[in-house]
Parts: sequence; structure tokens; C-alpha cells
Amino acid sequence: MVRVEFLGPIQKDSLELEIQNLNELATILQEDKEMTEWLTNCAVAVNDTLVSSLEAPLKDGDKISLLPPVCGG
Amino acid sequence: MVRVEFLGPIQKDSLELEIQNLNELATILQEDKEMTEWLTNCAVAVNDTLVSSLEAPLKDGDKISLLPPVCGG
Amino acid sequence: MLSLYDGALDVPTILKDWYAEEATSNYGAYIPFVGTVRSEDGIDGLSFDIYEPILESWFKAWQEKAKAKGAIIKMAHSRGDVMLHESSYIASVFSPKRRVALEFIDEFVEDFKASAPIWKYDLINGERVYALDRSTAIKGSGILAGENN
Amino acid sequence: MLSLYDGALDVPTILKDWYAEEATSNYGAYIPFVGTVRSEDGIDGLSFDIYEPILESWFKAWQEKAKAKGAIIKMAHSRGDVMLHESSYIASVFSPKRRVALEFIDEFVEDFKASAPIWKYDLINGERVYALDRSTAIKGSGILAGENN
Repeated sequence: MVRVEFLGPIQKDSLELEIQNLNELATILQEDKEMTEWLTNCAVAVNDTLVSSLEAPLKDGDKISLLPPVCGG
Repeated sequence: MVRVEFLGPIQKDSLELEIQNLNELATILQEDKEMTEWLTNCAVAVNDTLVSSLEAPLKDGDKISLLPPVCGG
Repeated sequence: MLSLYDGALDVPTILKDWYAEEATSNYGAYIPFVGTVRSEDGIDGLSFDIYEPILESWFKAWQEKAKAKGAIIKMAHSRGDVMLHESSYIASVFSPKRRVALEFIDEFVEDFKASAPIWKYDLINGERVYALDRSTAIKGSGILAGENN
Repeated sequence: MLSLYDGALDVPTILKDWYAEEATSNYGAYIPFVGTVRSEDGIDGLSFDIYEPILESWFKAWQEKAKAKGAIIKMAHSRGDVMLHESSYIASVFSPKRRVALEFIDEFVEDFKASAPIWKYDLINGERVYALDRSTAIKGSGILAGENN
């Protein structure tokens, strides 16, 4: 089981999913019409480290975060 | 009569001179051994405006300043 | 040092405290950058969400970059609402010499804008509206969107 | 605004006053650069001579450049002695947007170093020694030296 959190302005509750890697997450989220735009502009972190590919395996208890476009300051 | 002031670290009293232009000042100061080094690295202002040539005529009452290398801050 | 505050920053106190903290550290240059909420487009203010775990690791990486140049950085940011003409952000660099400080503050502030996990909202007519048009997608964004992106 | 002080600057007060002066001017970015005397080469401090008429005209020209970019500048500098770890210089830029401020503070501080009619002396063993090796000849220097230069 991994936990998926949607940060900042994304109005979506966290998900608890049984998935083995981020490819599976992509497939699940691509079916959610409300997420279509966010998927194109969100970065992804696993356990608070940004990732650049979908291949790394996930393990039980991992936290996945979706980070939409930022504007601090 | 013009007044020549030596600014900052130059240890030299002001001069009052009867000269018509800065070429005459250059000739006078070049004869002063203590000024040799300063002449190579000093900028010149007439009435508090920096000048880039020796040709401009001087008039009675003008103030000429020699500005050695600077280091504010 | 990374400090987060609820609401607007007390800029004079923060600038003073940071100056005092490094009073005998022998840094020749201290450059704070202060960001203040501007009156624009009829907003009443801005509001911020921060994701602290990633902000902290981002900041830690910049602390290491600063250290490699003999410099240090300090940063303060607001959480929640900050009204017009109040300040929400201070970044600062201390370094022995001015060139490092002048270059570092620029790089640091620009990367902050592009990468720090903070989300900005306009406060307008009692609503909190995500400032998407002024926001920047973090490098590497879009990987979940599939092959078409 | 150009302010000259005898001895060290009260940095927190100056930074605070400048911030307060522009509190409702709608500038989004405020960047002060603070210069502090470093312990180096056994000095006890630094000392400064200033030629005010040309400093003022130099500053006025920069005020015009700032105005052309929608920005303003403020500067404070010490006259006379400033001891170790005390500050002698603050330059600051206020502008609506950050890029102008980040670029302007760099250009302004660099031109200050190259052009402002201020002379620096090391205070060492009770003497005031002109810091020639760290000084910069003003652009156009040498015209009185004659043809060989």
C-alpha cells in the first residue's frame, strides 16, 4: 500500500493504492478527468524526493506527492 | 586664477595658478617629482565634473580636483 | 536557517536578528532580498501553502552550495495570508566578498521561484484563487501525463 | 537618498527606516547590500575620505538610471573610522519586480566600487595607510601624465 498526496491547489483527497511503480499510478490518474491538466504540469516526489522517471519500484508505506506549479515569494 | 585641489590620500596643499587650460597644469605638475605616480592614476574634475581631455579652456575661479584611485564600501 | 511564519514577516526584526547573528562571523557582504505584496489586479493580498519536507531539502541543498563558496544563506517565508504592502519573503546571503554574494543572491532567488514547493493564491473578493498564470512547473513535471506529453 | 554618517552605520535602523519609507510605495522587491569591515591582514579597522560634491552628482546620475527602470535607490556610507565587524556601506534598490532589483543592485554596487569618490585607508598600528592596492583608478585617469602614459 502506498499513499498519494495532492499538494497545494489540487482539490483532491489522498489515495491509498496497491501499486508497484509510478507507471501504474500514471495509468490510474490518467483515467481521472479532473487530473488531466494537473498531470501535465505536476512534478512527482517519492518520500519527499523529486523523481524524474516512472520506473523506480515502490514499496509498502511509500509516500508519493504531486506538486503543481509553484510560486513562492 | 584657478584653484587646484588634491583629494583623498594625496598629501599636497592646494595650488592657486594663473593657467588657461589643463595642458598648462599637466606641464606644471609633471615637474613635481612627488606627483609623478599620482598623475598616472588620477582622474581630473573641473568644477566637480570629471573631464576626459585637457583641451577645455579654464576661466577665472574654476576649481580643478585631482582624484586618485577610489575604494568605497 | 529557514524560518516559516504564519502571516506577514516582521522585516526589520528579521533583518536585524540575522545581522546580529553574523556580527562577528567576518562576512564582508550581507544581501537580503525582501519580497513585498504589490497592489495589482484588484487583489487584497496573497496567500501561501508550503510543503515543508521538500522545502527543507531544497534549502539544505542550497546551504551546501553556499558553504562551498564560503557563504551562508538564511530565508524566511510566510504561510497563509499576507496583505497588500506586507512582506512574505526574505532571502539573504552572507559572504566574505561582494561578488559571491551578488551572484549567489540572484541564483538563489531565481531557483527559489522555479523550484521551492510553495503555492501562491490571490485573495480577491473574499476568495483564494490559485495564481497559476504566475506559477512555474517544477523541472521534470509532466511525467505522469503519459507519452503524449 | 544619499546619507553620510561619521563612523559606523547603524545597519538595523537604516534598513528599517528605508523599509518604512517605502512601505506603501508598491515596490515588490527591496534589496539592500550591506558592507562590513572584515578582519584581514592585521587591520584594526578602515577609514574613509569622501569627496561629497562628486559623490552627489554620481549618485544623482544613478537615481536617474533607477527612475528609468521604475526603481529607486538609497545609499548610506561612513566617513572617518569604522572598526572591525562594523559596517560602512549600505546600497539598496526598490523596484516593482525582482529582476530589475537583482540586476540593478549588482550594477550599482560595482560602479560604486569603480567610480564613487571615496578613499579607503587601513587602520593598522595606529596609522592610517591608503589602500592603494585595493583601489581602482577612475575611468579616464592619467590624462595629466602626458604622452608617455
